[in-house]
Amino acid sequence: MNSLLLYALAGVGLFTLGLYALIVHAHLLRKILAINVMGSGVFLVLVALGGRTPGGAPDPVPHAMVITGIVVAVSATALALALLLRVQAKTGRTRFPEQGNIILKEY
Amino acid sequence: MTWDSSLLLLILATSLVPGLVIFFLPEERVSLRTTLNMAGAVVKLVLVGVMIWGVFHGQQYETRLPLLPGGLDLVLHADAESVLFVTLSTVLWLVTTVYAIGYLEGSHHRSRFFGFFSLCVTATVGVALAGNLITFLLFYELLTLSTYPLIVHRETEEARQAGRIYLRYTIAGGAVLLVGTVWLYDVAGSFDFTHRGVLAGLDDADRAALTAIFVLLIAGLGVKAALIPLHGWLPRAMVAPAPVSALLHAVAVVKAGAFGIVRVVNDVYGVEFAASLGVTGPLAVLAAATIIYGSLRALFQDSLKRRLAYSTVSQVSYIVLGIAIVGPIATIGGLVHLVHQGVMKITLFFCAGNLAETLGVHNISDMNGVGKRMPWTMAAFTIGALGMIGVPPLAGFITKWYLGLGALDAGQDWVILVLAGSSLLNAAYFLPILYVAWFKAPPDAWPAERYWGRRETAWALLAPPAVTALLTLAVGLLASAPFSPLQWARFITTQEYAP
Amino acid sequence: MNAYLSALLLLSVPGLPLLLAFPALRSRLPRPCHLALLPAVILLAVPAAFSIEVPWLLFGSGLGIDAASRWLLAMSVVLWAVAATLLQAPSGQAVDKRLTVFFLLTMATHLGAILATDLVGFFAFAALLGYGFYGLLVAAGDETARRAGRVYLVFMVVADLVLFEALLIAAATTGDLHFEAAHHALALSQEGAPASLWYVSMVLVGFALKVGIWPLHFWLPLAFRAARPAVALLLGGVPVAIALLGIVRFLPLGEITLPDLGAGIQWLGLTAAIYGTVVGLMQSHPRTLLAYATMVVTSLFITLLGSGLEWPLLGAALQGTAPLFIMTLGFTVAALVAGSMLADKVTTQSALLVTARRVGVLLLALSPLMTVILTRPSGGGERLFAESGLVALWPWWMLCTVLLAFRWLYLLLRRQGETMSAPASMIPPGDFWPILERWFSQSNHWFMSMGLQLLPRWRSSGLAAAGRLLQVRVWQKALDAGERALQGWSLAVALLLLLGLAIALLSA
Amino acid sequence: MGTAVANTPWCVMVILLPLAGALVSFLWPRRSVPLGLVTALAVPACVAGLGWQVAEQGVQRYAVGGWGAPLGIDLYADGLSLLLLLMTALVGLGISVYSSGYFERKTAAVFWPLWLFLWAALNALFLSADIFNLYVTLELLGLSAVALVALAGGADALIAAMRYLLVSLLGSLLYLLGVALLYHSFGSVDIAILAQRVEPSPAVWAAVGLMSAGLLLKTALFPLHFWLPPAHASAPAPVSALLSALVVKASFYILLRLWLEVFPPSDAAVGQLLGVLGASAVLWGGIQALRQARLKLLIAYSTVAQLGYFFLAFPLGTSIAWKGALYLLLSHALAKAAMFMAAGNILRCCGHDHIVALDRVAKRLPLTLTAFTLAGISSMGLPPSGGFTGKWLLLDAALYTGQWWWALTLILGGLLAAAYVFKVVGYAFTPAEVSHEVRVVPVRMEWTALVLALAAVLLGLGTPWLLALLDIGFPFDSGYAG
Repeated sequence: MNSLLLYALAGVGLFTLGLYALIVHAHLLRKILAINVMGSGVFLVLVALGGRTPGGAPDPVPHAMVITGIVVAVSATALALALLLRVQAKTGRTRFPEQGNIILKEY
Repeated sequence: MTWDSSLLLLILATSLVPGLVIFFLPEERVSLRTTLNMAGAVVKLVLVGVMIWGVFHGQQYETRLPLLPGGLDLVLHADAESVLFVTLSTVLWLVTTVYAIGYLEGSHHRSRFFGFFSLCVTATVGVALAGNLITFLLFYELLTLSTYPLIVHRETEEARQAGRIYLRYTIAGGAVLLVGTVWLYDVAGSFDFTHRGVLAGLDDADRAALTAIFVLLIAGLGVKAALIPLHGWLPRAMVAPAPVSALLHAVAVVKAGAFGIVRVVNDVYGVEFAASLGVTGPLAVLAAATIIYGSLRALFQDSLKRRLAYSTVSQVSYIVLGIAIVGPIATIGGLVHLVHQGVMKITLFFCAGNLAETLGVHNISDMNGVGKRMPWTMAAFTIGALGMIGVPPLAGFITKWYLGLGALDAGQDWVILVLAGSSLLNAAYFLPILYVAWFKAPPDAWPAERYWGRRETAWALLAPPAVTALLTLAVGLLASAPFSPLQWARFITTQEYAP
Repeated sequence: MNAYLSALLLLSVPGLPLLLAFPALRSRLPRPCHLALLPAVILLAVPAAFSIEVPWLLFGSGLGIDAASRWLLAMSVVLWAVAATLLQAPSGQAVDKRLTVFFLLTMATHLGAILATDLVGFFAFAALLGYGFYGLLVAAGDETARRAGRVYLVFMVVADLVLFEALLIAAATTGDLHFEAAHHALALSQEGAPASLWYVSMVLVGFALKVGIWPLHFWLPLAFRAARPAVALLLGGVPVAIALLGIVRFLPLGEITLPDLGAGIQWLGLTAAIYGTVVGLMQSHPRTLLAYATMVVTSLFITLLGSGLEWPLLGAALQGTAPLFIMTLGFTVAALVAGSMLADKVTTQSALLVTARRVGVLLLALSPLMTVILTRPSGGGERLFAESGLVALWPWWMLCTVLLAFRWLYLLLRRQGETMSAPASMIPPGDFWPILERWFSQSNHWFMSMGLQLLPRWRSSGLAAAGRLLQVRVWQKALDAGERALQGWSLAVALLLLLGLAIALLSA
Repeated sequence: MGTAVANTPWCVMVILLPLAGALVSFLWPRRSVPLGLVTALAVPACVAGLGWQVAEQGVQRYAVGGWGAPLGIDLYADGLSLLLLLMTALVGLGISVYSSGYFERKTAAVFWPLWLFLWAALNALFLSADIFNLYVTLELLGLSAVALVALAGGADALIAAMRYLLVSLLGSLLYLLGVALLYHSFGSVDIAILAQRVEPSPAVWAAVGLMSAGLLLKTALFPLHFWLPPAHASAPAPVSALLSALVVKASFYILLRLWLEVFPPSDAAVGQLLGVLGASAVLWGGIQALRQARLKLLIAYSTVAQLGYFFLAFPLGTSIAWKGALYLLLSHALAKAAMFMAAGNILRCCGHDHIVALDRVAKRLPLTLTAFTLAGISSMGLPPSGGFTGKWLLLDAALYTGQWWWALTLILGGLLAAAYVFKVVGYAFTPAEVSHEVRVVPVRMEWTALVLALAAVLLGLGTPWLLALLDIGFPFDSGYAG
């Protein structure tokens, strides 16, 4: 049983790693990668926590959820990368502008 | 929708529908706009006449629409008090419309002006006919919104500044009134205006909450009734064109505030219960302070319209004083002043508008010998001014008579001193104007003179002040005639105080 | 005399002059002022005494004529006729349209006041009379007339206010405000309540201001001095007469006894007479002397009134005879003013004016005697009347009035010789009015400067300071910094986790 | 005909129709505008059908594909979801008509598929009965919204879209982690089943914390609102209208569902926390809105402020408070859409949206200014607008439960709203120094803004019927708690 718990903890670990990377790295590509790592972390937790049906076979529902999750993650990443290219084309930089992109009252 | 319940909606519609149509009229359709305005005003007058006849004979007119859960409905109810205010606003709206048509000849944005003008009157009539506090609040806020564009009509920086200050006061007042109303309905459950007040019957309601609610309600209403220190917006709103300041000061906004206070004290709390709560005393003191303060400030204003504005600040508090002195005779005085002040003040503002429009005279210092150039306008102004001072046969005398008598009857002798002081101050700031206008030699040329052939000014500018001056005279002289405002105020008070 | 005819007649007495006051209506009529007096003359012709109720007017007032007011009506018709002729026969320049308007307005209110049968009606007509007479004084007058008018107006406004309070007290004690009913009610309530004492004193002060009795007499000399002849002629018969009538009508004479107040008034009357005589003799201009002469004669009446208050029997008698005295006063002043017109070089030396002068002197000199004769109570109380203050002292009164008469005659003759000298300084010498006026204008000036300069400056500086506080940069910078900080990812996500943790822990 | 209407599966139709419309308009880009409009008209009809069905037969539960609850995905339509579907239909119709005049051909071809797709995701979200399906629809919604924001193509639009995407993904992942924990503890994702099985345990607390944090981030409550103003301000007008009016409300709806039905009844502390955050959102959003120089930013910050109002209902908790919050939500959607459309008109006409230089907009675009003012009146909460009724109900609940400080926040929020609305209206009257060349604005765009604003103002008069609608299957006692 503890091995399942081990995998779940590994999943959560992956999630926190991704979260840390998302905060720290300024480069947009790294942020997108961080999001993917967090996604896979969550999927690992989902699968690990999926219990056994009384007949001994693994419970299929979490697996269905994971597949849907993966599909969503893939499409999200595709959109993110396309956006990244457009941002890089438009602004020539691949980072969020420092002072925040909206200029408040000109003081 | 029987006739009883639809009459009130019709009265509201007679000014709402023309207003909405006028909004979409192109600027150059002057004749259509005038006919719409006049038709709306006349039809409303006829309907109000029918209503007066009905109410006098005990007919019950009521319209009820569901609005909020918990039995809070949109109620329009015609009782004696509301009829008094509706008649005043209808008659004076007809007169002001004629005046506005004449005054705004050839000015910009008239469709927008008359649209909001009609909305403003709809709101005033709504305030008058409101059957419970929530409906009153609804039309009270509509009044704020419809008068803002009228103040900002001239689109100058000064007008915008005045508009902003007006909004700051009235929106804050509206918010305070909202909190008071909600709290009241929480404490006392939903109820309509009833003659000797509803709260008297509630035994379990805690008095501290009711007193706090009273303070909130009076603060919210005090903004529009221009009680000190909430009167700041009134003199600054003088930048608006003359028909607007006439409508604002004599009929719509200021009266809505005063009428609200009358409703709260008489029909929500009941005068006896309010007295037992000990709130009418401070209200009377506040009203008295406003009377004296308004008159004092009026003394030092050189601009004619600002002086009249400060005089309104003090005059409206007569109504509040009349209500705050617990007693039938003082209430008659307060109620009848609702009409008298409207008639007198609108005359003065029309004349001020005439002087500004025809001669370009705005300040009292350059009003020398105006009487010679515009005798009829100045005659109307004199009647209005003498009425304000309280010279016997005119309207002001009747009010001061009943207020004084009511004060004596209720044993509040200090009110007599306040009335005497304010009469002196009224004389001190009105008589110099008459003296300068009639007995000083006119300057060789007026700032911006315009000519209308033989007549002193356009008929549309001259007829309204003449009519309202005659009204001032008639209301005072024929005070005891059957359908006079005084008799109607007595009719209301008998219902209010009947054992 | 059926009801409608009498109602029409009574209403037209004040009504016709009012209607003729509109310029449009009288432009075609030949002599509008005289025409206006027609209904009054017809009323005089009708012998019967009758009155009507006008329920819709003010608070239900009435008009009526009885024996006493008939005398007054006669006097006023004569005076207004003479004044109208003086007005119509201008010395050269065209009649000023506005003067005729005020002339007719004052006439209407004067006649109305005489006929009024209730307190509020009388008060209404008396107040309007004040404003109308102000117009007469000031219309087309020069600077001195305007100044006299201004003083007169101040006195009238204050008087109206005091009388208004008195009326309130009366209305508080009794519903019906007609004269007799009011008198009974006020008398009944007199025992305990201080109200009636307040009422009597306020009525006396109010009408004293209007009559110009000694301590409150300042407008009288100024008015006499500045008014044109036609208006000065009316001075005795119109404002002063109506005020005296008011005192008699308002006070419940004969039904209340106020011994100490009565005595006080009698002393007041005596001092006023002495003061009037002394200052009158010091005058250099005949017209101002007349003012003080009128003051002496009115103080005669005041002492009578004092005794009336002291002994109800005398009061009742006075109620009946007072109109006679007022009539004689009106004629005396009219004659004197007519006589003094001789001093103005502009008017011709017509025989009429000389006789007026002689009659005036005679009436003035004999006025104390005539008063005693006229006001002798017919019923009981002759003995009481004999001992009362006035009768005992009437020889001294005669002395005063005779002195004044001769002084006036001397001034008149002296003046006839040389041309009209420059008018003496506006302030009549010897009077203590200037001190009071200087003090009044000083306080007025300080009050106005306080209002116009000082307060607005304090207010605006206060507002400016508050405005600056709002705009202080630090507020704006703080808000910007806060917003920009929230932009950063690290802070945002940290807050996110913190929030999640908080919700998890709190929901535990 | 009555029976035919009664038993057709409106739930499915409401989702399929916009989806099909999106696909078809994607395949025929040249015909996308008429196709889009037809779909935009059909969807409200379906919603009306569903509404009639719910009103007649009460709560509707439809098992997709015939499978039962534990495994299959159910569609669940009760009063609350119906109200939000109604809101989406009304605002969606307005936005469709507005954007048919706003976009030129090339971008229209891209706009319509994305917009209809978003509409389908919204409808699906409001109808879905299990929390995982909520995750999927939430994700669909996020992606299409990001794409729409990026439609404007400008530098700040793209950056805003990028930030919005990252934030949306972060929120969804947090939410998914919570779902995983809940599924592990109770073996099901269906809301109804979860509602019976849930009992407090450490896993549940963690799930509540994670899911709430994720949803609060996506609803842009006060400290986490940084991504909303740039996204809503730089997007094209109809997009910012649908973002502020609809998309932000979806995550609030999910939080409301979970809070009322799934999460175990926690003590008042969490409610107070959400209330405090809501109140600070109202004040901070209002003050920032007052300080903005550009109109669209002002309206975006006003959204941040108005969102705060909805969270005031959490600490109050009575049914009247929930109804008040939902009423505010509905009238805010209409008013905000009208405001952004008005801003779009002004931008189209004057070429810029600097408030100071609005250059006599009152004369050039009277209808737009009236629309903006009416929408402002509703957001201020002046009678007779829907905002007033919502504010009244919240005030009533606050004073009834004795928590007067929420009442104070409501009043201050109203005053701040009045301040920034009348600041704009004030400048609209006076002429600006430099006057720009004027481009004509299609009448259709002005009229849609006015109609939506009028709907927001007149909503106040229809209170009894809407509140009755809300009572159908309302998750807590429907009695008047006053």
